[in-house]
Amino acid sequence: MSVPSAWYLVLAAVLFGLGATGLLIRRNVLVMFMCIELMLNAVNLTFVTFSRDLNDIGGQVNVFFVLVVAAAEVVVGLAIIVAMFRRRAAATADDIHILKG
Amino acid sequence: MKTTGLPILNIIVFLPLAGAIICLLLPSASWSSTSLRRSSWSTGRPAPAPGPVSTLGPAGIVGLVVALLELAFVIFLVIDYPTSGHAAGFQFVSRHSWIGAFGIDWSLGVDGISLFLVAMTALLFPIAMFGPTLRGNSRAFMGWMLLLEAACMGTFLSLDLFVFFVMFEITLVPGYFLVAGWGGARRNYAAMKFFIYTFAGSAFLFVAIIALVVLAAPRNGGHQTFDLITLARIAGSLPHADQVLIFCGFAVAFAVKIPLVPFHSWLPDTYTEAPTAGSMILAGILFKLGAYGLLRLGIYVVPVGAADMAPVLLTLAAVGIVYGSLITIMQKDLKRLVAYASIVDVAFIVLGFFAFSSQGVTGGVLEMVNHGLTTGAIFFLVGIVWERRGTLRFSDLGGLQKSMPIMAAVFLAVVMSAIGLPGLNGFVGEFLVLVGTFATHRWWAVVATVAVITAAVYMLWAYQRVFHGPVLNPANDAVADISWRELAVVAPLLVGIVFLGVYPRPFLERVTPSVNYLLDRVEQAAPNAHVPKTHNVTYSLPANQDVRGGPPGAAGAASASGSGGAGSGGSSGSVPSAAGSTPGSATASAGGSK
Amino acid sequence: MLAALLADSSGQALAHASAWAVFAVGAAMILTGALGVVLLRNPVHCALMLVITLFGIALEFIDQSADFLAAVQIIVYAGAVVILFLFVIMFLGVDRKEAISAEPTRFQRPLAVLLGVVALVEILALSRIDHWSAGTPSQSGALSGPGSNVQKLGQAIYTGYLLPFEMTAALLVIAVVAAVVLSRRHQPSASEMSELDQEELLSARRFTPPDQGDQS
Amino acid sequence: MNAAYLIPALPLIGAIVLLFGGRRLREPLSGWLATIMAVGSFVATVIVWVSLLGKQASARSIDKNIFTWVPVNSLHVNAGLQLDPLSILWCLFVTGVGSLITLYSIGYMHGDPSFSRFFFLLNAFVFSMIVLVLADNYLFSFFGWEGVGFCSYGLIGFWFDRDTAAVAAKKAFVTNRVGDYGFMIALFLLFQHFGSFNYRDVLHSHLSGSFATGLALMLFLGAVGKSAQIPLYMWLPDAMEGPTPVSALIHAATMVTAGVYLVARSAPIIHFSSAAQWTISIIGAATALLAATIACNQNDIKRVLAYSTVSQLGYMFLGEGSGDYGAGIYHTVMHAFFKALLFLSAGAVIHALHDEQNMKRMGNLRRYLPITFPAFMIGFLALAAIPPFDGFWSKDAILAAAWHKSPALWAVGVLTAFLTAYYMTRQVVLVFFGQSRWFDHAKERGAAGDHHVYEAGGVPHEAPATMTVPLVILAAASVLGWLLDAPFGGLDFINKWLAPLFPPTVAPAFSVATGTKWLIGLVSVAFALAGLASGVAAWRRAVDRPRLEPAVLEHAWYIDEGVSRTVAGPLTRMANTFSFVIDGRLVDGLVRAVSGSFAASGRQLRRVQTGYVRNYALGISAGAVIILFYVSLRAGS
Repeated sequence: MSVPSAWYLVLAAVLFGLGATGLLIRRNVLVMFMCIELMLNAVNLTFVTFSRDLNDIGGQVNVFFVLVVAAAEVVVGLAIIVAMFRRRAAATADDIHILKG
Repeated sequence: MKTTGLPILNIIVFLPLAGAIICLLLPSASWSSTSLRRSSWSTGRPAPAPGPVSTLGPAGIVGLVVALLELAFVIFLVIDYPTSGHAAGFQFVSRHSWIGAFGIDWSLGVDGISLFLVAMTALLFPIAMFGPTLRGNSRAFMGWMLLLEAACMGTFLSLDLFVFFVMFEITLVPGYFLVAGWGGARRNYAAMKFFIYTFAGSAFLFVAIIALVVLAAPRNGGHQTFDLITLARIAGSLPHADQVLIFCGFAVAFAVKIPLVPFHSWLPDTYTEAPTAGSMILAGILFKLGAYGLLRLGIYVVPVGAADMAPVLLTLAAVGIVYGSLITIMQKDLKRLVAYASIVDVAFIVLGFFAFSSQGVTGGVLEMVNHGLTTGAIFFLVGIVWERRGTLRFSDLGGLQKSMPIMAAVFLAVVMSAIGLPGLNGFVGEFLVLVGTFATHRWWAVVATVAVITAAVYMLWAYQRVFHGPVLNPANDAVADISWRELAVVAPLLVGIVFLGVYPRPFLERVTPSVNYLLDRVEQAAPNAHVPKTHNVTYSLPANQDVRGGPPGAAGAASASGSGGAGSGGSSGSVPSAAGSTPGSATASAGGSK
Repeated sequence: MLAALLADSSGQALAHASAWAVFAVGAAMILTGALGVVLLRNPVHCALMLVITLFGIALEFIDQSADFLAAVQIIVYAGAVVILFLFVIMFLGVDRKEAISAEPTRFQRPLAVLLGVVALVEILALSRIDHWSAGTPSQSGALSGPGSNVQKLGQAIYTGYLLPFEMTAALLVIAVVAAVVLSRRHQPSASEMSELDQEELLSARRFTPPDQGDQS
Repeated sequence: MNAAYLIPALPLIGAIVLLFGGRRLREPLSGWLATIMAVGSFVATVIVWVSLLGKQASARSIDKNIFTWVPVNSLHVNAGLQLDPLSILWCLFVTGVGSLITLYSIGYMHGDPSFSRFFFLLNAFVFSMIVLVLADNYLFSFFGWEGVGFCSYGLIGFWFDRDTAAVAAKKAFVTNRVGDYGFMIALFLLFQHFGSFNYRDVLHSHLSGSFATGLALMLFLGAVGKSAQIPLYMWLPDAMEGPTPVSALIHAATMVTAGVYLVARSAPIIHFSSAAQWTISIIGAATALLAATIACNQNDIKRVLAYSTVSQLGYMFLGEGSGDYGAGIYHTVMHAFFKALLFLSAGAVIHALHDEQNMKRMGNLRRYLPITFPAFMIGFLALAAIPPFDGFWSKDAILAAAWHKSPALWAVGVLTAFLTAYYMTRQVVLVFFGQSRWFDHAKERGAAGDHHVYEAGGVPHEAPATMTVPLVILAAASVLGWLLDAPFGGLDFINKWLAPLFPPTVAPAFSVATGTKWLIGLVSVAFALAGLASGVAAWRRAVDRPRLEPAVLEHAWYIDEGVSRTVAGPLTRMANTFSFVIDGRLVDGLVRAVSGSFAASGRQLRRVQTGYVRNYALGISAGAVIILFYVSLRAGS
């Protein structure tokens, strides 16, 4: 009837991999956040896919919650970034490493 | 099994704890605590020596009252302890379920072995708390000391492995803070070494206890139990290899605590750096926790393992005696020398225990008490020298007898006790250990007896370098002699030293039944352990030895009439060797009846 | 909804083809956008590419009859989150290009790529295995059946998932408060200051004339 | 017979009173207290002795059990007394000589700041010695044995501010402890074999030869330490650092004879082992000869006497080893008289010359010391074994026994007798005859600021009465004491008295033909006279005769130095290695290596914590990858 769920899952996996790779290679904190959003969306996609596959509304409910959490996370994260940028002009994640052992 | 209406053992454990809590709640003398924190914690520099604090501040009064009350209770316990032949088992047992799900009980009990360790603890603590001049925060000091006392009492009295372990570990905390808070120049290093080393040893103890409990559970109807007596009953049915491994776990943990060569290297640092009171308690009592654990957990619970490993421990002890003696001789600092000398003394304790003869084990128990008294006194006296002179290096001392004659006399008495002069306590313990060891393990005893010579060498050499000789250093010329207060503080220890040396019978009468009971267990569990038959063998003793303790005149008359002709018979054939039924059997049969 | 519409009117084949078409378009948007986010240097461009991805995701949601989620996706993500990103970028003025080639740790980038690839391979390998959907049937309600998607979703959220839902509300409030606190430019009170700062402050006060000190 | 308790109790009470109240009693009250206690003990001993005399010879034993000392199962040791002929004999001369010397000390120690301490130690010593001899078992004897060792330590180091005294005290104690090692091993053997330490149990058993040899040799090792025999004799000459009464009492008359007592007491053990008997007699003879050669060349008046004591103790052991315990004990008693006399006289000389001990700085003192001089001469003649003084008779008995054992031992004994006469003559000539050499040295010392010297006209003065009275009594004893066991006229009191203790089974009677006895006596007298004559000839005129004073003898054959070089040196080095290399570096080093390895691994692992968020993210994703890998493996299978 429609596209087999495996395709969606592969697509989500690729998206997740891209997001993860981006998180690891980018140094701009904002872009790192965006990569996290990519990964969250990949997960959302699998949720919806499984929801359809298993004929269960629960997957979609979870997506809803993920959306909320992602929004909250973005809000707090961006606030942190703003506070951080106030203190020092440097923008990259690598400039902050005082937790070095 | 004797019980009284008064839960006396619980009182003995909880009274110091309550005292510690009260000390904690007292308002702090803020100036002293801040100065202490500033100087010793934040910076590594030595404290600028806050002046001596009057020990009779509010905390001091609480400490004194609690410690003396505790002593009173313990004296009551010792007096109340039954001396008859039935006294081999645990007395005054108090048992309450604590953590029922794991079979953990709060159970306390005392037998002849722990009785005098408790007594010594109760005696030594007030002396250590109020003898040496205290510098620094008295509130914290009293609190830690009382906590330490409670933990030591708990360790000696516990009949539950969990309680034992908890108490055993709790002692480390006050020990650490006493060394780190009131110690010498390298106190932080010493305290850390002490804590980590012994704590690492305790890991083995923990594993051994858990292993024992878990392995014993299926044989106890599936119920886990930490009860000492139950475990001791079950442990015999465990596989042989398991028992040996469990014993090894115990042995390693306690060998570190005791400490047995080669696990001793934390000791000299700790004892040298500890404050006087800390050294007294550490050496006098904390050593004994290990030795007591070896006896109570090692030999009592897993006798098979103990019998299997006895040659190893005997060898370590004999090596420790010789090795420790050699090292002690060359020390250049009085306190360090005394610390090393302790290694030799505790090696004697271990030697006696693992000889598995009643003389050896009894001697070992006596040696534990002896060492507490002697070392407590010696560290106290060393502390006095330190306070007066500010140095303990032999090269700085010498000729002190000129300005402090009474001190020299007291010191000599204690030194002679450490050397093992008959008439003082050291000899009785040492002799019993050696004679007991000789009976079962001859060559170990022959090696260990070398300490008779070496102890004289290092102790007298030290004494000579401190008190004898011309006064070469003008600072030694006008040193204040021991004060009346200090003399009064050390007097109880001296009385104990002399009393146990001259008349150890009250002590031995209470210890021997418990030791016999213990050795019976070893004998039954490990028939190959070469336990000499203590009960059946009664040696030829003349009839007059049955007369004990009575008025001298009566005894004399009895002996004169009973055996007048035996000694000077002249005809060598008259050997009263057949008269064997009477004498030692009164005490010996005590253990047999169990 | 579109897919359902197509399926109703034109039969299986058309519905099939249209579903594939939607999927392909969505996938293309997603991948393009994701690659753009990862590879573009300018954060503003990255944010815009993120929008493309989010639209693609919304398409895939529609393709799987998650209509409400698709709407929320566009409203919340594209409408709020990305705008917030852009707002921050503009607000802070950090829209300069990032020197992607500069790396403090040598192994970071190759390892990251490698890990990404390996992870991808592993996920794909996993997806080739059929055991992954062998869970117990759900309790939260069937997806198919009568009623609209929104209705069913609402029913699930306000009945079975009520407590999590309320907790998300609390979470959002907390996040708002946190954002306010974090981004507020505050004067530290004395108790928050380090010892050094306090001493500086005290010495500064000591040397200011009394009238000025009162004002401060 | 409760006087038995008084024998040890009185000196004990005296010691306790002096220990706690001595500083308040002060001089001379504490001295008199100690003397009274010692005399009281002597009187009590005499009372017991008399009561024993009234009994049958076989029933002469009183047992007193004071209390149970150490009861542990089969080990049951009483603090008990056994008053039998042997112990009472020892007790008599210990308390008797002890009383005299305590009395003498009141004068000798006059003005010493630690007056009371001295008398405390003297009384404690007498108590310990009494316990040693009166105890009814080996362990309680060991109590006294160590007690006398302790008192000896305290008294040798009495003048503790002299380095030499402090070192000598320590040396004495430690050397004694080496002997005690043997004693303790013997105690262990006794317990293991008999289960008892009581003399009456132990001494009436039949023993196998090898066990008896081991036991006897271990006991003898104890005796060797206490009685300063080869190889443990070095402490006794050094012990002369103590005050002279101490040298007289402890290091000549009583304590050093404890070894003789122990061997005599253990005779029923020793007789099972001929090896032990031979060892005892050979060591005795060798010590006698060695010490006599060294004594020939000492310049310190007390060291000569000390080596002489060692030598005479060797005689005693020679006698005991040869099986004639009576002779050994006889000599012990005689020696107690005349050696105490000699030491006290020497003390009077030293006192007169204000602590001058070098014989080369004396001379011509016979004119100044009218009582000391004859007393010393009597002691000299007794020691040199000139008949009819004490030493001759007892030494003659020993030599007869040695002849019976082996002519070689006898020859050594006779040679020693010659040397004894020689070195004692040298001493007498140097001290009392010739020219007054002390005067020059006194002037030197006066010039050096020692104004104390010879204030009274620069002339040595005789000692006060408290010192001379004991001299007179001991001199009388040295002249007449031999009658206690004279070998004729039924005067052999000591032999008869001790007969029950040494029955023929223990000490087989032997008879030396009367003619041989005469011959032995004449030969020894001849040798003694020859020694005397050669001494006079050599030292009448000259003070320094380098050819007769080789350095090797002055340094006591370099044995002390040799021992320090070959034994003490390496031992010290080994101990040093142990304490600072093995213990400090190896044992503690291992501990520190373990802790160091933790610290080092921590330092290395710390570098993982870069502080870069993205590195952590890398770590997280690596973990995720690993988990995924695991899951896919599990799922695939």
